[in-house]
Amino acid sequence: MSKVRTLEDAVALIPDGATLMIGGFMAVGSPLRLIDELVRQRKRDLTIIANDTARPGQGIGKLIVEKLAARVVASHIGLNPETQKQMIAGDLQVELVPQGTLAERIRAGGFGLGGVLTPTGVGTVVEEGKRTVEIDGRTFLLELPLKADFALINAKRADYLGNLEYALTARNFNPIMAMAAETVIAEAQDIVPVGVIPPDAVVTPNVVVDLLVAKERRHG
Amino acid sequence: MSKVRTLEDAVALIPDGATLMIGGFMAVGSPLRLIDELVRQRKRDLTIIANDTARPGQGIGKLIVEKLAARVVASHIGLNPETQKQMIAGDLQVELVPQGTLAERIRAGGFGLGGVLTPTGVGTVVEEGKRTVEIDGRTFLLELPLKADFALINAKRADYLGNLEYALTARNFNPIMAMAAETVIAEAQDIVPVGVIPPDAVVTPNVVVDLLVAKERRHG
Amino acid sequence: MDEKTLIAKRVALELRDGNLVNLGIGLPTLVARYLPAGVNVFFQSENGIVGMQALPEEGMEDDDLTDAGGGPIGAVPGACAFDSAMSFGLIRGGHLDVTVLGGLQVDQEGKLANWMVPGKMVPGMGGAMDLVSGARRVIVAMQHSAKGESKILKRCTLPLTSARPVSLVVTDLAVIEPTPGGLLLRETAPGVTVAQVLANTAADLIVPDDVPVMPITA
Amino acid sequence: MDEKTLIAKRVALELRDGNLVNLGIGLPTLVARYLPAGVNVFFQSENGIVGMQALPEEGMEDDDLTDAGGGPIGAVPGACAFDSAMSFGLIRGGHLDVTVLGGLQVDQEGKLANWMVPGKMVPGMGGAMDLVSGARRVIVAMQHSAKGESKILKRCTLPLTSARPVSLVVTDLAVIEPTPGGLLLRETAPGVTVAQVLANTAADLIVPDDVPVMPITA
Repeated sequence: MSKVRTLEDAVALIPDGATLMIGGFMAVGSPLRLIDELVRQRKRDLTIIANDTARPGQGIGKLIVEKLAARVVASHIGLNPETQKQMIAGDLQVELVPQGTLAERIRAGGFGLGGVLTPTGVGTVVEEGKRTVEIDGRTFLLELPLKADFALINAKRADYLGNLEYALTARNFNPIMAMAAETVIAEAQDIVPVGVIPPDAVVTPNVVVDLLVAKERRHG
Repeated sequence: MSKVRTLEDAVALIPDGATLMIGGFMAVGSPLRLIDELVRQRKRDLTIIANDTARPGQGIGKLIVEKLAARVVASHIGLNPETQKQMIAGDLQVELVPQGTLAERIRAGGFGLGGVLTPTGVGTVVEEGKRTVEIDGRTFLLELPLKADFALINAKRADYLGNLEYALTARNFNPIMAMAAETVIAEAQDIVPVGVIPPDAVVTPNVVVDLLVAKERRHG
Repeated sequence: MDEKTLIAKRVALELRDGNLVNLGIGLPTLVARYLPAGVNVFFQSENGIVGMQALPEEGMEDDDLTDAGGGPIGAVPGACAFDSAMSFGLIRGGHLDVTVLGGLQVDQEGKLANWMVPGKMVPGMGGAMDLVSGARRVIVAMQHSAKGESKILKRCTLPLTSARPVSLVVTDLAVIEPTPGGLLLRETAPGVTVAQVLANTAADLIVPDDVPVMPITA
Repeated sequence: MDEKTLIAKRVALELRDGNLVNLGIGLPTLVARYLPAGVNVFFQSENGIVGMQALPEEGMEDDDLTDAGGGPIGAVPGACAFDSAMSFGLIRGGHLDVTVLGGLQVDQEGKLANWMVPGKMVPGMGGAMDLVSGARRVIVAMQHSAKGESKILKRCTLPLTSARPVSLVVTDLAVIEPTPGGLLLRETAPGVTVAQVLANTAADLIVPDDVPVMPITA
């Protein structure tokens, strides 16, 4: 049962209105081919869960500029004035989440935990509307898990089974997002035969990856 | 500021009555030299946090047989009849924790989280005496973080700075324990120069490792 | 065919191509031997690997590659290793398709007790509670009775492993599916009558008009 | 020496050999240039690396190795990479010895506001809230005043970054330490009098009899 799909077929599975987790940090480690194909197929009303919205012409920033997102959950939008403009105009709903909390909420979604108890945000506007829990005299915010319909993942290498390996700071949110979505679509810079990536180097196990985007044909 | 210590000096830092996290799963991935040295130096009244107590003559099992432990927090003691015997006799206090909960409690301790919200154990004896939290109509147990005075870690390879790499199923609890203790002491099968372990292969960052046990001299 | 083989063969029919599967120690381990043709699954060992397999032959042991009992195993090409938090993330997070576990008792609501006998056996729950709470499908593989007493009861007398009902119970006599309405008798073992199943079951069973025989051949 | 250099040099004196340090963007980044002799620290970039360093020269960029602003960086031998959950585990779990951050306002209790100006600038908090809540020591490196107004106030008018007080505030005029009793004036900048600091500070300051000058040389 091969997981390999063309870029076009993989993205065609994503309906308008879907909730997407998209890996990357300022576009580094973002699945750039998948993002471009989302734009080409004009998927609309997307909810995007990601660390940031990059810059306007870059990575996730393209989805913002093309007005394909209805909602963004992110820790930082400061380098994309378009995100702020749409937010202030009321065209785009933005939920800002502290970066460490965002990471743990995504992880909780993928790891079957009921939520996250974090000291971050206590006594700030982030606390508004949230439950707090007292533990040993300290106050923690109860932050809820995040899940998505699709996770779009960028890896340095994948093997034919979908085992994924990442490179340096391009790892960032990719491994935790790959655990937290109904359907996980991965694009990889290299695709190698099974066995090439040793077991200890695999960061995302093949069993959570549903689809692998085929490389573009360079010959013929 | 070198982190390297002789086995004897490293273990000498551990006082009687200390709380120790000890990596390993049925002694696989356990720091066997450190355990033997704990026995040799007869450290007493230890609290041991570990997945299991192995078998009587093996790994952590030796600490039990030598009656050096006053308290054990573990998920499984079934293969060490000595643990059960001391527990039933009232000589050893044992807290049994579901394995996934144990892993998350240790991780929460090291990651600065207030606790863990898990569905595991709800409606069982594990729930007794614990708070539950309702989230979206589901019930979760609030399990508290675990921390330790010392974590005793086994790694496949360390570099001179203390970056650690693990092998296959010998990884188990080691990486999360290395985050959750005041002082982290690591023994490694191989110790290699800085730069030999590539950044993406490092599982435990050098900055959390306090001491590295020197290899035994083979020559001279 | 002995009873354990029968149970293992029947459980194996529940596995689907591509499944991630965790087999408990003892009887469940046998299931790996009887995968139907064309069904390739990945076996997880909760001590930190996906892609475990039996050791190919003696002399090939790796001290750093063992199952949850500490015994040496092998690994398939494409196996991957990880820490205990990740291993139970796979289990608790719903990524594990099937777990097959032994059982001491199953009750009328499908709840399982399989981790302790107060005063006698207190081994600890290990990964069992997480497996039963988290796996997509929980299959109990066990003898129908022990020492002449049914292990399928109106109510478990032993401490529960989880408040969540299991998905299927496969015994040497029958296949039983816990449903919201009660325990449904799905199949009988070859040569076993419905009456025999009922006689050996202390819980109420819902018995459909037609109860097929397990599709097991030698 | 310009004001930013002065601040960066003074902050650098707070770092200890072996520290794990996270520098915010802007002014704090300059601190890396002024490490005292014999002090070797590891710099974390919260997007997933310990051991970042400036890019050695142009043409050596790696697309997969950047700082939290997306700019290319280098890495020291012994660097290690990890995911975002681990990166903030290091921060929140107390493994990060020092974070140096810019500030918009600091109040009398030592609380920092540095992530938004309602109606004007809503960039998101990024990692700032976790850094201020989790790092062992939080050092604010900022100009003492902006547009003639003191940034050290009785009470922040901007939304707080954390309810936890910071450890130290280093400005172009002074070093100020938040204590349970209030803001303690620890040092003045070279050529700056205590009176000047007081005149430029909207919060109350505790002024000891002896206030030394920052030990900074050109």
